[in-house]
Amino acid sequence: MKCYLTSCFVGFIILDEDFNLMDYELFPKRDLIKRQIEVSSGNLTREEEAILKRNVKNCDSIIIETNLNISNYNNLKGASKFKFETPSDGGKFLRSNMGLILKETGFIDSEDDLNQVLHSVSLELTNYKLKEASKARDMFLIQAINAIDEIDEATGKLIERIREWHVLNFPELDKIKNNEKYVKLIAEYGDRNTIIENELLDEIKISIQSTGTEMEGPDLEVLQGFAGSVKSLQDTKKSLTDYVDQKMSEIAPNLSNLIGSSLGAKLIAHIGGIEKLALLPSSTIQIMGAEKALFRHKKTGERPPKHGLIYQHPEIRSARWWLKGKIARALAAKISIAVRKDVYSGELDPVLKENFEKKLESIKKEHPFPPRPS
Amino acid sequence: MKCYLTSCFVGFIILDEDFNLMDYELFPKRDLIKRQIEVSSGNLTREEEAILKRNVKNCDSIIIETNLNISNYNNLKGASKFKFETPSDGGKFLRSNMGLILKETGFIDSEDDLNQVLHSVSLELTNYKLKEASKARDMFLIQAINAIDEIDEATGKLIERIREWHVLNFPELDKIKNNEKYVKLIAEYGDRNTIIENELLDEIKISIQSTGTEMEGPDLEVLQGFAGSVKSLQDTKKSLTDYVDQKMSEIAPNLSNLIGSSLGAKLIAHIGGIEKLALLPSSTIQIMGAEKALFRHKKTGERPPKHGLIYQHPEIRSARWWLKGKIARALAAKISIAVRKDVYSGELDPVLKENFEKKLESIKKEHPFPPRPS
Amino acid sequence: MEMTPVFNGIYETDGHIATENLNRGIKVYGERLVEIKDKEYRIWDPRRSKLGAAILNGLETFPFKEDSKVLYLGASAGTTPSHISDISKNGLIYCVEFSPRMMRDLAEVCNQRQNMIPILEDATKPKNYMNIVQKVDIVYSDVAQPKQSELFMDNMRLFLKGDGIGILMIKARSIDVTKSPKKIFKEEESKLKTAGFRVIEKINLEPYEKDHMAFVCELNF
Amino acid sequence: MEMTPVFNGIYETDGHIATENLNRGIKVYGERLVEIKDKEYRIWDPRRSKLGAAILNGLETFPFKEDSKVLYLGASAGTTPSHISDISKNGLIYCVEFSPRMMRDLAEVCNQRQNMIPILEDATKPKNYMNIVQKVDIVYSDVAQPKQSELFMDNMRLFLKGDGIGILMIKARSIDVTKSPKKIFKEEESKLKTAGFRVIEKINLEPYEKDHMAFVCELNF
Repeated sequence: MKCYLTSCFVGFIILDEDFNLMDYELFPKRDLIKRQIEVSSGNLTREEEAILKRNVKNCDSIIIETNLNISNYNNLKGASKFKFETPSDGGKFLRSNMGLILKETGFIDSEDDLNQVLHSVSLELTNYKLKEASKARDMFLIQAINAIDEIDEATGKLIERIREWHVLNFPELDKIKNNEKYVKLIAEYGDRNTIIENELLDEIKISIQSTGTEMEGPDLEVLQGFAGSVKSLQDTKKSLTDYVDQKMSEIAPNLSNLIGSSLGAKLIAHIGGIEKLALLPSSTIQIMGAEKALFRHKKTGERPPKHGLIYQHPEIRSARWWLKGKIARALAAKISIAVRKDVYSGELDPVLKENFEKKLESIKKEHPFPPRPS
Repeated sequence: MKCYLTSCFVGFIILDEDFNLMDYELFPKRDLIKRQIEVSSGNLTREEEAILKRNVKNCDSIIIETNLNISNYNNLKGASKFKFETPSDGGKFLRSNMGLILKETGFIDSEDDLNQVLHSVSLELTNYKLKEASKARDMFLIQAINAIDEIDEATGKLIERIREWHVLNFPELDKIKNNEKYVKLIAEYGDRNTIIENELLDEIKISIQSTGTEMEGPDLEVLQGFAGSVKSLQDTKKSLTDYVDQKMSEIAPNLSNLIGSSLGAKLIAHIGGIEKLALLPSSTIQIMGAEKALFRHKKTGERPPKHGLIYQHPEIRSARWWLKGKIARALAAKISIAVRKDVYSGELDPVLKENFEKKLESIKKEHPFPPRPS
Repeated sequence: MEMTPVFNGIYETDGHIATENLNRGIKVYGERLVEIKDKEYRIWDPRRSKLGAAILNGLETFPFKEDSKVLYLGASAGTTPSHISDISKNGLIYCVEFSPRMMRDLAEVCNQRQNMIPILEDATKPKNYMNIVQKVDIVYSDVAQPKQSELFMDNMRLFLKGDGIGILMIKARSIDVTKSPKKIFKEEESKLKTAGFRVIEKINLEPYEKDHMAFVCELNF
Repeated sequence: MEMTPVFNGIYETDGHIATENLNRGIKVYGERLVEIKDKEYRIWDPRRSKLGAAILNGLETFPFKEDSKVLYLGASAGTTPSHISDISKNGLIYCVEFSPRMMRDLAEVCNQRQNMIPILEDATKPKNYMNIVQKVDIVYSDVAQPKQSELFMDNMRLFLKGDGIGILMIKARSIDVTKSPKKIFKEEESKLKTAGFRVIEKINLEPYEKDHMAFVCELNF
């Protein structure tokens, strides 16, 4: 006798040739969501193993409908009886008569209950997946913002090498301090004559005669190839920056609006996710990134840090010294609100930034002069 | 009256309209080569300034034939009388009658001497330039070998970031430990499904279902672009390695044959040029790169270092501990000979390596056991 | 003002169409709410919903009944599904959407409507939701991607009842920007025919949507 | 064995050509030395020297005299220049070569031959050696690069005497690998004509060199 093993969200069902319910193995009700995820991760569940084990002796062949990789079944007892068909006639029958069968298994009391069960299970599963997706979204953002810093560091060092090398050929070009422009000229044109022919280098006011050594053939090609790959890293940095902007405007529109997407992303990266950031008190946000100084403060009584990562905000960096701490505290408070808005509503509220600007004005107005030494 | 200022390798000549020799200013004979180089670097020589100063009052206009940038002449007295023509009729006359004119200036006694003078000046100038070129060649080599190290370091860090990032999508791929293969897979295919479809990843024996998060669209594109530019750096490293091999086989065939082009190039880079390396005693070569340890030895009486950079040679690295010092000494001696051969003859002498191998054998044979503690 | 029934569950007034709001007082996508004779209606915006556009452009086949089961591919933020939810109030609308961004809004709508089932999955991989979707009366597809016809057919094969109806909204520019829409519609139609589906009706969605065509089809026995 | 004069300074024996060695007992590029009647000859290998190949292929214009001044562009390691040095023994051969690698060998040859002048410069920038090169009777060019005709003409304009002769060895593949050599030769010839030079003779260098052509030309007044 052949039979069908099929499944739906409540567990596994075995139907005989005439689609009568032969056996079933339901997921524990409290583990319904967990099991859906297990199945969709490509794993055999214990329920499927159990029902197969129980029924394999009674059947000549079992037609298995599954979305798993078939190799999962190879090591089970009686594997030689398994056939795989997706969709199978048994599966089709189940999907045409889901209410009836689930009632037979006792999972629901009446066919009318099916819709309600489907609704609540789907919603719960979707919410779980959304949470995972937003964790992943945070993770991508964090990787990207960290990558930008690392690319910056790597290209910085490699460009120094390119400068030291190319200066042999064209010392005058070193006057171009903009690294991107410098690398682009070498990557695109290579030796000094071609650079001079192709670009009007007003910046360096150069005569055709340079004091550098001739560089050509393989000598030039390797250096030019080197510059080309550094240029490609610089381009990657640009696209990562755009990516961070885009992701931040999705994940954290208020935080981005308040302090810019790059600094916002750094705060998120530092703590490991926007939801974690939303749980922090603003006093912690204020000194995030200055953990070492905080530690010293606690241990040795040194002055506590006034600002950590948020020091990168131009309003703090450029503030007069006696205002830095006050502005940092005000900004941290607004950041805290912005992040919570981002996590709990997700809508941009421009008022937040305006409020910070007003606060800034009033701080500056109230403290025009440094405090007297006490 | 107009006149022509032209020049040849002996100095500057002024001819009148009828190409009669009016004036000349010769380079000092001992500075002939130096002046050629000055001129070809695009600099005005004192002789040219002097002859112009002397003649500008006597001429209505001076037709200057020069390969310098015209701006060099702007600040000279009487610059308004200068016209520039290259070649000029005066120059043509000089080049048609060089022997005659040089005899008139007294630079040569007879026209027949010209060939001999040309010959010796050209040879000397060429030898000077060749020397400069080989210095430049050393410099290119040094830049390349340093760049390889720096690219290695940079890609190492960036690949760590790529792994940490891509693991979100495809944790199983992290089992591929070969960085080049890993980066290539991501750069070419990107997400896990495409990688699996395109490559039979026997190494990781993966099921189609992975435990990673879906990654697609911009999330995937930035990471793939990032991997692409790191791959381009890896490719650059390969071409730099080939370049170093090539350069070393030209500059230092014996050194390369003895210890490999990479280690050889590191020695040259460390001291700043192959000619400098050729001047070092072998005891210095032995500990090159261990300068700090040597300094400690001298200052504190710590044990002197047994080997520096040459420790990277597999015969030393893999030697038993009581042989390392002896092998290092023997190798340093052979390196010293190899480098001198490279600098002074430039021909490959395979005997050198054979001798080192024999020496190695005999060291091993003579010291099969560690020395007894004394 | 009066509401005239057009189809089962769809009303017309003053040139607008509307459905009776299942969820009184609650808007889904900023649509207008109108109260007439103790009933609340949601005005169906044809510029926001391709099904709305097709109805206004004279769609004749309208398979949605009060208890229909529907598989809706590309449910987006739930605009059109919510109207279907009004119509098939005792039925079930499986709403498949792959973008978490869209799903966040869609899940909210589903939360308020018992007959809407959210499925955060890729419509090109119907086997991934085989364990929750039943056989349905209608497969409705509005997924803007190159293989839109193929995924529509895959889903029909897996989930459509023998006497069910498929509705496919084709966006020409998603398939190939370089070809003329006319040519694309022809090609997609012939794909459907070759695969054993009969096209009952075709509705151009101009002026509400440019280069869009609604195909209504059924299994060809 | 006997040596029959072919041109001034060139001898023929047994199907080979040769020049009388200016530097007795010394080989330049591994060529065979032959002693006949108290004189030593160097056998000229047409596979190593394009001028040798052109002579064997029937070159008629042979401008090299005992006291010729020659500007030789692309002197390489000195193979061909050394034979010219044998012929124009009381003349002068300016040997321009830009590769330090080649120049190392060339300078060695020049060191042993008083009439060969090494110039480590780029032949595309003739002004850079204007202060050492005199007006010459022959400009000979064998530089394998795309602008080979242009640099040849630039040098002729600057250094060739009014009644001088130019010899240009064209390597088609260096100019454009995608075009047929025939077409390239035609194009290069018309460049010479347009620029005011008259082509006196053309010699294909097969079988010694593939896709090479020797052009002999003079100023066209």
